[in-house]
Amino acid sequence: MIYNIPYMASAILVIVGLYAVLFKRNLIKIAIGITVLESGVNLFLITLGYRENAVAPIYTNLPEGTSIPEGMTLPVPQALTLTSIVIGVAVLALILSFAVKIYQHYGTLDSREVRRLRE
Amino acid sequence: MNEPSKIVKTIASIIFPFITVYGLYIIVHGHLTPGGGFQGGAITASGIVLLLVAFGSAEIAKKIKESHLSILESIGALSFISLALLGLSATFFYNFLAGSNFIFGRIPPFGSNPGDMNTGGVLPLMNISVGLKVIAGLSAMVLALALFARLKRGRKGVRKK
Amino acid sequence: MNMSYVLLHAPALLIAIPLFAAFLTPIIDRFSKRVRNIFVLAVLIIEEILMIIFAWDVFTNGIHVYTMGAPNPTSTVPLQSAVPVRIVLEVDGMSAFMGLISTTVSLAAGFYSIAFVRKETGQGKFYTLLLLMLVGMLGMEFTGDMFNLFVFFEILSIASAALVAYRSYYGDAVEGAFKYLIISSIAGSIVLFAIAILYGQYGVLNIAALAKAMKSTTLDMIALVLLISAFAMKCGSVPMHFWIPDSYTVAPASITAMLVVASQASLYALFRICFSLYGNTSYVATSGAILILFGLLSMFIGVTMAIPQKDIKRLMSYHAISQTGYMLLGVGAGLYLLGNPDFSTHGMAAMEGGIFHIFNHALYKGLLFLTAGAIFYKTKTRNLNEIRGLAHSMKFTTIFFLIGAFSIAGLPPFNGFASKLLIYESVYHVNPILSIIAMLVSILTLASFMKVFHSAFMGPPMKDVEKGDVPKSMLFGMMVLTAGIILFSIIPGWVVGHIVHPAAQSLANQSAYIRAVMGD
Amino acid sequence: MLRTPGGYWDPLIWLLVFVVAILIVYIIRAFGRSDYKGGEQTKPFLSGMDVPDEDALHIRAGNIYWGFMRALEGYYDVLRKYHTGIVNDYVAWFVGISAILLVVFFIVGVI
Repeated sequence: MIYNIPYMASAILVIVGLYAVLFKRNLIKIAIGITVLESGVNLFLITLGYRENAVAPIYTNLPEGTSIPEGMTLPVPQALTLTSIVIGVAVLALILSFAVKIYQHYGTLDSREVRRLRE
Repeated sequence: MNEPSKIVKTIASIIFPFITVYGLYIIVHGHLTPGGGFQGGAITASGIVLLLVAFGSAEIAKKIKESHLSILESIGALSFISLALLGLSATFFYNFLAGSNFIFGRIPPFGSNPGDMNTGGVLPLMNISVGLKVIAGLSAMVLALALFARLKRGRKGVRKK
Repeated sequence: MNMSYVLLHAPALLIAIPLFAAFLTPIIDRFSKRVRNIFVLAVLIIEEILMIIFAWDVFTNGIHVYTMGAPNPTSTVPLQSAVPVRIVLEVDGMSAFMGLISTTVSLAAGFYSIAFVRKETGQGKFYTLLLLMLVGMLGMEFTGDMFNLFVFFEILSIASAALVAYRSYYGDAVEGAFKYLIISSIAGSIVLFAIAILYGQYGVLNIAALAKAMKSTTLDMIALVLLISAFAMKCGSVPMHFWIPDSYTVAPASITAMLVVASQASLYALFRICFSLYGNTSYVATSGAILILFGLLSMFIGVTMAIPQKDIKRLMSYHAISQTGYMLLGVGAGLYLLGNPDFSTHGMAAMEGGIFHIFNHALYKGLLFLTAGAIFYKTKTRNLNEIRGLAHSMKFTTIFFLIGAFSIAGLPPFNGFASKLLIYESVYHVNPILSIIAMLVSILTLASFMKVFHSAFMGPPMKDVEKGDVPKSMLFGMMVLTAGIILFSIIPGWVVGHIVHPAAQSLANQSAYIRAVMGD
Repeated sequence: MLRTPGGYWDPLIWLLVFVVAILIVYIIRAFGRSDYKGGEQTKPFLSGMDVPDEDALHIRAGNIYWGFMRALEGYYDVLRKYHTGIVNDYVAWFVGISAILLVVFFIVGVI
């Protein structure tokens, strides 16, 4: 049971993020929603690499007498999560700068009014 | 917005070198401990964010030019790809320095050990170039966003469309 | 440096050269604008030449694999391990085919941009992002593992979103870019979620290794649904197409041509997942039917929405959706018939038609967007009600537009007809209704382009437009694509036999894809 | 030459036929009167009224296919209504379609 909590948390984060993107009309809040969604996915990824009673996958940090490689968590999901975080930073920065520009042009951050392009 | 007080400015100036050194430490030890180019770069850039908050974007923009940061970023990216291309004797991204007894070329000891800086082949070099890119990139990003905000305030008062 | 060495490393070089050049561009930009332009064009030309040589090798000699960081590029599975652990690039016929499209359109867009953005600021960054788009597309098409598919997908999204907002002094440009980026990042997160589901079950990320281990569990099905819907949204299939007209319209014309190919990279990812990853599961027929349904909806709604448009680029972007429907229909029909006894006759022809249409679409839709950009360059408006009589001054642009319009409408003898003919005849076998709708859509396409031709090029000349055609570099960019269209129109049989058939064959042949990485 | 499931397609043969057709058209055209002058004869005739200038005669894009769009008004109204231009709705379509696909795959799996 206790090991399922991170999965539940990631599901909740994804749902909260999607909720924000679907129902919040403020562009900044949409950006926050995307970040929360990304965190949910990242949490899911990092949880996949967890192993019971394992140490970090770094040779220099091994406690004395630990066997290699059984006692290590998976390093691949951690690398994936890190890459995903880096991409998330870039996307977030771009979204925020677009939001600033939209505010300059439209004078509002309400997504219901940022709709010159339609039909 | 009020000007931050002298206390904030002084403390920020004192803490900034420590943050920078810590960030650089994380970058250089990327192949031994948790961390690496991006994490260390983010820490170092957060030092610049601290200065930005304490002194205001106008003050910082005079000291750090966006164009210089962009050049630094390009150099970081270029050295990363060059390191990858240098491995083309075998494959792209081949670790040609590992085990060569040249710089960072020692073979790491097996099992639990305190860690040897002089190992890892091209990995530490790549960490450093990524760190350079991330420091420049994140600083430029935050600086640009801060300058955006000033641009908007200026436009509202002076020349409104 | 002999040829076999270059061919061995070509998958990595094709990605590395534009990546390197992308970051060198801002440094060169500081010294000389002219040298920078020449440098970017030289890189694009080198890419094109290298891609043609490499693609020819792939079409004749089969799949290339490239293992990054390994002592030997072909040692995909390390000795100590049973599964590939390194980053593997796997280039089969389909990947090489898509790579050809990407480099060709990038070359045309590069030439076109030289004059088109001459008056804008921040051109150094423009070319950096343009090259990064090329990197993203080639990476998505060459990669052999799921995670790098995600990484290059995001590189492509970020670079294109920034370029859509390039003329940020227009408010709607930023709005279109914002929508594009929100859609892309949601799709990216969902794709990553699906990849995580797959990784959690099988512990590998390589597509071939995943396909070998695939057990058709419920979780696999959820991952498939997430991947299909995310990539279908990114390739612009109805009913998730709304962002396409919004962002295509406001981007600079050369970037719109690139965005067409960027959407096709997502289309490629969709096909790759359905065929190579889920090729021997029980979901094949269902996903084939869903692709056919998406294709039908895209074709019909895309073209009917195009007819009332007054904005020239918006009209063309609805046609982009509609033409994407043909590809989904053709390849979806192939996927639907995969494994059936009549796959070798009708399914293969449907796939060839759909895949041939990808290249044709990239050529003529890219050309049409470039002509729309030329009109905008001359008249400073995209509104069809305000322009007329441009044929008087822009003779070459008119000819290019007509060739593109005839080709997209599927008029013989142009290449659009050849690929549509293959689709009509083969999907007739699945259901006659499909062919009838496809032909109807083709007629409506012609009607809609006659509207553009009549209102933009016919009639008395406009008074406040200066005489003469657009600058030479723009004309040359359009000419590259026109030459491609004419070439493909004259020799459709050769093209299908030597380029399209290997691509369709490699997409349908899942076991060869797995064997190239995993060994026997 | 491109082989299709039902036959083949060769643009060169098509071009040949096209050239022959053009030739026939040219021959028919040659039967026309050679003393045709142009000028006054080619002007449009509007029951003797003044012909408006060229600008007013050019049909604008907004008016082309007016009847087509009028006939399909209900269809277009629905499509226009759903293309709201609000970014939240775009994502909502994506989420909705994913949910529908999930249900479809489940049902197909059960059957």
